[in-house]
Amino acid sequence: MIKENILFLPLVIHLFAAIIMLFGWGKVWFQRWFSMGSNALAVALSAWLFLVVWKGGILTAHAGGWAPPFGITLVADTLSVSLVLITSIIGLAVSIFSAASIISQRVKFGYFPILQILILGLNGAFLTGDLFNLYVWFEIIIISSFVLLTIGGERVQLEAAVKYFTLNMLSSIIFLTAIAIVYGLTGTLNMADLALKIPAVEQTHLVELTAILFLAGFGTKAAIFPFYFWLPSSYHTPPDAVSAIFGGLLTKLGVYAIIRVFSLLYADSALINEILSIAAGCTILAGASAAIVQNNLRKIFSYLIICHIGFMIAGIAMGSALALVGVIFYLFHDIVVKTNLFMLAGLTHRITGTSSLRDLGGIYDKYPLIALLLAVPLFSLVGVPPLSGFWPKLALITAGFSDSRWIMTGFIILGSFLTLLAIAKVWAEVFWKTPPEFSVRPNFTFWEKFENKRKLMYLLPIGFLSAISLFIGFGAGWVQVVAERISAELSDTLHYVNAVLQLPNI
Amino acid sequence: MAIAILAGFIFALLVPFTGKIIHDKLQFLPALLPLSLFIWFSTFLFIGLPPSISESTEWAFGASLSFVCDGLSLIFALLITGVGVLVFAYCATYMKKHPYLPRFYAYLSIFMASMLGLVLSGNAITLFIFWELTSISSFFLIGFNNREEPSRKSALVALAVTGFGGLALLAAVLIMGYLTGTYEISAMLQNPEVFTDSPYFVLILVLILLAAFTKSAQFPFHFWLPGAMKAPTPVSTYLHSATMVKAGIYLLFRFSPAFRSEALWGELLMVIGAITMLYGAFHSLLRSDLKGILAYTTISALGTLTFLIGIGTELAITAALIFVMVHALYKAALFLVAGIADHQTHTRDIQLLGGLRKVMPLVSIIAFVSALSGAGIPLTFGFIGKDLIYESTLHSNGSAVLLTFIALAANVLVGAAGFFAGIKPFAGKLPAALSTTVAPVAGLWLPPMVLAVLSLFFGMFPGFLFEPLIAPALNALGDVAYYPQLKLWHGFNSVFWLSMGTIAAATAIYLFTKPYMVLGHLPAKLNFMAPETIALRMGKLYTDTAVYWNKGFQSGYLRYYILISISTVVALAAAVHLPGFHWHFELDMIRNVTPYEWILITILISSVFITVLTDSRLTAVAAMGVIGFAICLIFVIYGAPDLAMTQFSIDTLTVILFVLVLYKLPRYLKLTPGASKVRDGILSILFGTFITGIVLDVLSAPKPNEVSQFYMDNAYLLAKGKNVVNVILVDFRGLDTMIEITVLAVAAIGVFGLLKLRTVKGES
Amino acid sequence: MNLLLAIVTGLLYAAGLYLVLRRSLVKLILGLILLGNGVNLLIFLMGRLVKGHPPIIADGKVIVDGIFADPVPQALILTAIVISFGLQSFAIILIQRVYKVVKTDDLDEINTTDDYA
Amino acid sequence: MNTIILRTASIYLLPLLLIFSIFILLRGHYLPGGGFVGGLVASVAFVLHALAHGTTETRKILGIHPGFFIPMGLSVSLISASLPLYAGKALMTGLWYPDPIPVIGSIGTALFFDVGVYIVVVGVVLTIILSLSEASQR
Amino acid sequence: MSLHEYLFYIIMPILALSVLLIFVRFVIGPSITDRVVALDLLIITGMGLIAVYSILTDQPTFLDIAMIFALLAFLSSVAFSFYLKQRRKND
Amino acid sequence: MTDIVIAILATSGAVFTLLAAVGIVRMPDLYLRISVTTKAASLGIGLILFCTALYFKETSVTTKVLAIIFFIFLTAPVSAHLIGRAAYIIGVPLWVHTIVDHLEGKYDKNKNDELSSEE
Amino acid sequence: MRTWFLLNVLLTIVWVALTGSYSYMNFTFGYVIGYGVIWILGRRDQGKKYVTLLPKVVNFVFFFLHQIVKANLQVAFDVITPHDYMKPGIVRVPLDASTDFEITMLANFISLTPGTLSLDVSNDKKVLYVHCMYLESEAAFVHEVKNGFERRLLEIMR
Ligand code: NA
Ligand code: NA
Repeated sequence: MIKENILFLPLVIHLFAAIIMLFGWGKVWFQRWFSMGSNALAVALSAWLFLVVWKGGILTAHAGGWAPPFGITLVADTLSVSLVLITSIIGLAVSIFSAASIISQRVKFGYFPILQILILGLNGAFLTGDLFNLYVWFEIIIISSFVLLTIGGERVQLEAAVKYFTLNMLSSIIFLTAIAIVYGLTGTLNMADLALKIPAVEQTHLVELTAILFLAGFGTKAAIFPFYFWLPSSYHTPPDAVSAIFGGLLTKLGVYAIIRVFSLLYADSALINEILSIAAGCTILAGASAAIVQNNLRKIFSYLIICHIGFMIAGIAMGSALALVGVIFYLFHDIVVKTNLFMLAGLTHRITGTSSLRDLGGIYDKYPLIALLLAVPLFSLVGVPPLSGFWPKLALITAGFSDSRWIMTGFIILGSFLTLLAIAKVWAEVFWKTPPEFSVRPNFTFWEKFENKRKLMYLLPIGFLSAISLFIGFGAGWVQVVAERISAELSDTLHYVNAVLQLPNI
Repeated sequence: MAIAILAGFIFALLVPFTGKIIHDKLQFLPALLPLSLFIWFSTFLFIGLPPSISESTEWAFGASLSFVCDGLSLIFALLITGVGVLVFAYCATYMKKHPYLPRFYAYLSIFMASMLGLVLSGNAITLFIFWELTSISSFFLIGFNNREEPSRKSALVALAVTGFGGLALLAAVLIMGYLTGTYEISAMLQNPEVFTDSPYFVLILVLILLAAFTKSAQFPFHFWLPGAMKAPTPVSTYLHSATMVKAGIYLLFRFSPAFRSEALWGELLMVIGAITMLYGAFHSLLRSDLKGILAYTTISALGTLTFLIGIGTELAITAALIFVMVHALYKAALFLVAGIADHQTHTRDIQLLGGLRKVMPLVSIIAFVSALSGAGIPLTFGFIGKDLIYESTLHSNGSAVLLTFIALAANVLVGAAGFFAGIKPFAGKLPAALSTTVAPVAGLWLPPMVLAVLSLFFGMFPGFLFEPLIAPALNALGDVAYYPQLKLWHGFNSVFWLSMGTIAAATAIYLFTKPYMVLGHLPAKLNFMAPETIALRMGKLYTDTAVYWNKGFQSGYLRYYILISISTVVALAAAVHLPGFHWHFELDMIRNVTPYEWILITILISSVFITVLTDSRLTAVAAMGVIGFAICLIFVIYGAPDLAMTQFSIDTLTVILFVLVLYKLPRYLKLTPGASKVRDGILSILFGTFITGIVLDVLSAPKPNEVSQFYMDNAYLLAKGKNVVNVILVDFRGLDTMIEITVLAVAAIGVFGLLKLRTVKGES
Repeated sequence: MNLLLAIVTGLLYAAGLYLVLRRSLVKLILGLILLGNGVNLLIFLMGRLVKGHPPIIADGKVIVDGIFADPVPQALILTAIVISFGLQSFAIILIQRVYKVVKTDDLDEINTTDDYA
Repeated sequence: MNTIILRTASIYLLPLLLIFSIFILLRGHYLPGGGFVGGLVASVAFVLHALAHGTTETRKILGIHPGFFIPMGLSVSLISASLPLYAGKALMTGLWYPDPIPVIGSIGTALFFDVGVYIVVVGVVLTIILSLSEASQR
Repeated sequence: MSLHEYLFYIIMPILALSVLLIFVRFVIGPSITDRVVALDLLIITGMGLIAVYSILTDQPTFLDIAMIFALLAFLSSVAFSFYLKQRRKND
Repeated sequence: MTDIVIAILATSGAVFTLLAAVGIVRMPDLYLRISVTTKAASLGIGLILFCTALYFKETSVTTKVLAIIFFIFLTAPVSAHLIGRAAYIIGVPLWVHTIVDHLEGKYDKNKNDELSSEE
Repeated sequence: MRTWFLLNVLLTIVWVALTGSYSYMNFTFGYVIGYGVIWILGRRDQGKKYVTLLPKVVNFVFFFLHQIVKANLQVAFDVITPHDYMKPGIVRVPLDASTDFEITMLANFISLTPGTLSLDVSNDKKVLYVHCMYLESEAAFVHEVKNGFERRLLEIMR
């Protein structure tokens, strides 16, 4: 097998897994174990791919064997493979968590195959070098997330799905409109090719227009202001494992798309940076403020997602190398931590039978070790130094000062402060407080009733991701090296273009 | 040195797993940790500070694990570990029965390690990291009695204030790092002109002061400290009196060499310090809760320290350094004594306490000594401190009289408060309620005893301190010119009379007034303008606004979400598009349109209107069918047979789905009021017009055909197909199709689940 | 014809948006479908109109001579149509379920998930 | 539906449409058509049958659950897409039998890919519509 | 006048006019069944248009679309009538 | 020669179609509209399709045309029947001048899909 | 009968394969030849019915075309003239056709003829309800249907 074909593996593995699980329709145990197994394999393959790219530089593969820009090219630069690796890790964690927490009825209706397909979509979106193909990956992510969101068909899920679906469809339509216009102007869809052709387009106002449309399209996925409304109205409704993978990865995909498309197609557009700055400020403020006043654990986390997306957008708007390092670092940290937080919410829900801050409590007294475990993601999120959230913020704030982006930096600091308050409140309410009493729920299996194996499967992924968070925090130097390389790659558009179009390096 | 810091963290990780042992057999084991550290740091006193105690490991983003132990650090390190030993030992008895003792030790040792890290850090970012860790461990310790609402609230308030300050410190550090290009503190401060001359100087200054003031409970950020007294008494002793609150003071010390030259620095510190010390002192007299009194006197003392650093002369700095130690010794002792009183009598109200000297004479002596030290009675360490304070105020350039007066006033009040806290519970008669009180075990009174003894010892032999401690610290701060004489007796100079006056006035207040009874109601009365109230009210205002804003934006009404999103897109896009858009109508544009095309377009447009305007859902669906049909014919006319087929099949299937679903749904209702119809209509028309404009604009531009030409040329030769569209679908862009069918598969599974899956209610 | 189709495209977008802004779930879906049609037409137009020359290689030939309709937008639309079909069919079933569970198709009453819990 | 006219007609329509669908599928590489439209026509045939005779009858004719077609089709497509990987080529690279045959054109992986598409479409449409009409009969 | 011109100038307009007339019925209704019938007829007439257009452009391949049209027109009629009765049942 | 045949066939086809179109607009009730349109249009379109077969003179085209015509003639009456029947069931009114209605009251009120048996 | 038809088709295929020409004319020619062979071989026994079928089918086709054209013209006249000559009504036609296939064929042919529309068949398949556009008398119409379409159809099919 030729080396480039490694690139296909993170995709093919998940699709094959999904298909095989579809053949095993309804076989709950098979699906659980097979899913975990294939996710574990995917982690190994992604790690392999990461190492190959880390050593050998940008790797491209051409589906169908057609030279770019004629076929669909998959491009693995460091950013892509890092995200694929993280996605695989998250996938494994969520798979294990799902095996423990998703009831067999849902498993019988295709939960795991769709989870695999969602991960497939994410990997595909991270790897593709083709604009329209990106759209297609986006769609598969939408549909699978949509199905995961509604699976079980409870009232809140359905209501949430209506909003989720509509706003995401609108964003898809805007995205597609933008792709069409870009095609109408350049006649090509390959992003590397576009990087060469877009600057040559004479109607710059149309080019800027497409930038705005892309921004709106990706901005909705990323949940930036004022396109984020779907997120807080839906993320708290599906099963916790689903919230976990949504919260960790879906919005980050939007951020990835913004980084990718804007660094290649619209590098250094002052207008876009201006818009992004304003959006970032508003996003941070909106997310953080709402997080402070919410009373549902998962809603708080949902709004915090928005707030922290604002951090990343702020970094993108700054655009300096250091800011990008911060953004990338934040991206890595945030994916791990947010996933973990929603699993945490799942665990607390399992223990107490509720997600409302008013009724939650007592975990610190009753399950101190669990509380200790859960403290890791919570305080990583806050960015308590030297945990993982601290470093990227450090980079972002430094970058903000170096570029004299005072207001935006102020917003980042403010956002951090409000995050701190929100999480401290969560800690006090969920962990410290003595709950009124653990709610009584028929048909609900409380944590105490679980056998140890199932408890372990709940705790294992949380511990796993906490360990990764700790690694990101204490091994920040290593992550910094990766992020710096990514930042350098992103700034060097020509290098990317040459690698994809296989032009001789100048 | 890194190991010294790490030891605390490692201990914290291990201690929760020790189980019962820590409660009985090995109860004094934890104290060995600070003890060994204290001994280690003490060796520096004798072998001197080797110049090369600086270790550096790069971490990330300019943070490095570099630790420097200079004189200033050493004073604090000794305080931290020294008081640490006593507090740990005290806890072994005081908290013996507490079920959470292991985690208590864990927090405490994390705190100690962080605090050590803070004072030893040679790198500004590392300093910040430890700074934050002290705040966090303080949060956990204040909220240690986690089941009590006030504890949790106080913990939150403390974290909010110190966290806020922490971020200010971060910002300050980062700006300074950016300006100087390094985060190594020594290098950073080497050329202070770099930032004192920069336009950001005031900003940096303000940020640093914010950090220091919040941490060290300066007015108006002081209010978290009395709340922090919800923590167990050893914690109050250690964190909120002796060490953590001095982190801000440490910071001021650390940065003062760089900023001292700027007048603003000194002025701000003096003003805030003065206000804080008076405010704290006055308030301390109004409290009857032992810990409350001690908290406010601590605030006052912290104000004094700030005030002294603000004066900034070598003498003042020396005074501040000494006073750090003085305060640590007597205040820690008083706190521990208060703890004993609480522990033995279960009350801390001085109005209820009295006559305890009969039950615990030893403790009463300790308290007495400490209170005297606090008031600055000669022969106690406090006298040395007071002495130096008056000397610095008197020798300050500028308004020496005013400063001295302020210091005097504060000292009088604090001294009296010290008496109320240290003497009142032991004096007088033993109230009946306390008749069953028994003497504390040695584990409780030994630690304060050590402190009291030290207060006396240093009071009598202050000279011991200078060579090994004060001189290196002054050295570290760049002050070498003037060594004040540390001695007990200076003669009957003005300083002496001031000290005497202080003592006399304080004694008078203690003997002849009961301000906590007379004026005890004042704090409650003035609560509305207390900084805490204002801060909380601002917080409330903010959360109310947030709720309002959140309800406005996240209203739950989907159409507003859409309205906001799309309006934004249209507005932004129009803003960039319109300036470059020029278009004019030519008849040629429609001259070649054939009649059947006209008819098609007519049908298409009318059907769109029918879909929008009809009252019948089924008509709308049928009209959608017509739209699909017309579009399909357009595709046929313009050479897209595959599209026509697919579009039409899909349209029909969609119609069928609709039809199968529709009869379960209610009929259309007239729901929307006219005004919003107009609004939506206008937005929609704008949106549509805008799209039309874009399309025409793009169509007027040339389009490169390289890619399509490649497909046309190679579809057969390379991909063996003649229907180029199909070849693109299954070959050139086959990946798209692979995903597309996966999308379909997922949709089908989803539909199947929606229709068939019913979860048990309640389970999720 | 460019002009007319551009207007039609705009009209489809406008009508789609207008319907999406109504309160009825059914109208919501209809609006999304209209928007989808609008996008398809827009993509089609972006390939530039060519009348009567489908991109099919005639019998006995190996390449297409002369002018031809751009096949790329056609392929893109095909993919997009199919994908939106998947999504739409799911959405259609969804509204049925929503109605069954929530007992209304008024979108204004479907907002419990944004309540303060 | 309870009308023998439709029922009888649909019995004859079913094989006719299936043949037509396969025709559309196979010639897609040369002329308009292909797996997707072919699959749609095939599913329309079954849908008609289901509307006329009820879903139970149609399921009997299908023999297996229509959902089962989905993984079948997906695996046909995916296998023909990934076969080139074993041949050391990129995913989805066309592998062709050298000589073209009439009507269909060349035989190659792309054709099998399209067959997979066909099967998936049949599975998807039938799953959706049959489940829906079953649900609505309840 | 060549055959192409005849078809283009005479037949196409007649068919297009028919389409328009049928559409008029679609618009005026009044019952939903009228619209369904009109839609059905519209599609059938569309097949005629396509057939003529395939002669005009010399593209027999368009006839496949006509086939699909016929098939789907039938399907939608069946579905609509199914719906109409179901609705009645559930009223 | 073929051209003339094609022209004639096309003309008659177009005329029949137009007739159907006029008919659907003019006829007073739904049943009459169905009666008029379905067959006229089927015939007209059949004729036009036949033109294409004649024009292209290719086996494949001819087969296809025959298949389509066969299909139309198979399905048109069925759908006419279905819609007419559905219309009757849901109560679409007959023209006021309708002289006789033997179906009246034959549909079971409860199971309106069922036409009651004769016995 | 099916056997005989299949035999005929088989013979046609053999003929086409032998001649190697795949044109429509050749198929038709092959069918005619095969038909002739069957006529020769089987005219005395069961084959007889099959052999006599073709003329009947041809007969029916012409009858049907005649009906269609006649009715179309009638309808056309009505449509283009302003006055309405219609006398519509729904008539109950008792059926001799008994199998589903027969009934369906009959109903469809009736529907295909302009001016008449099969509305429904009773549940016991004994009655066909036909909507008729020009209803002079019910009996005449029923007779016309039964003797026209039904008889001819059943002749072929039975
Ligand atoms: Na954070
Ligand atoms: Na195709």
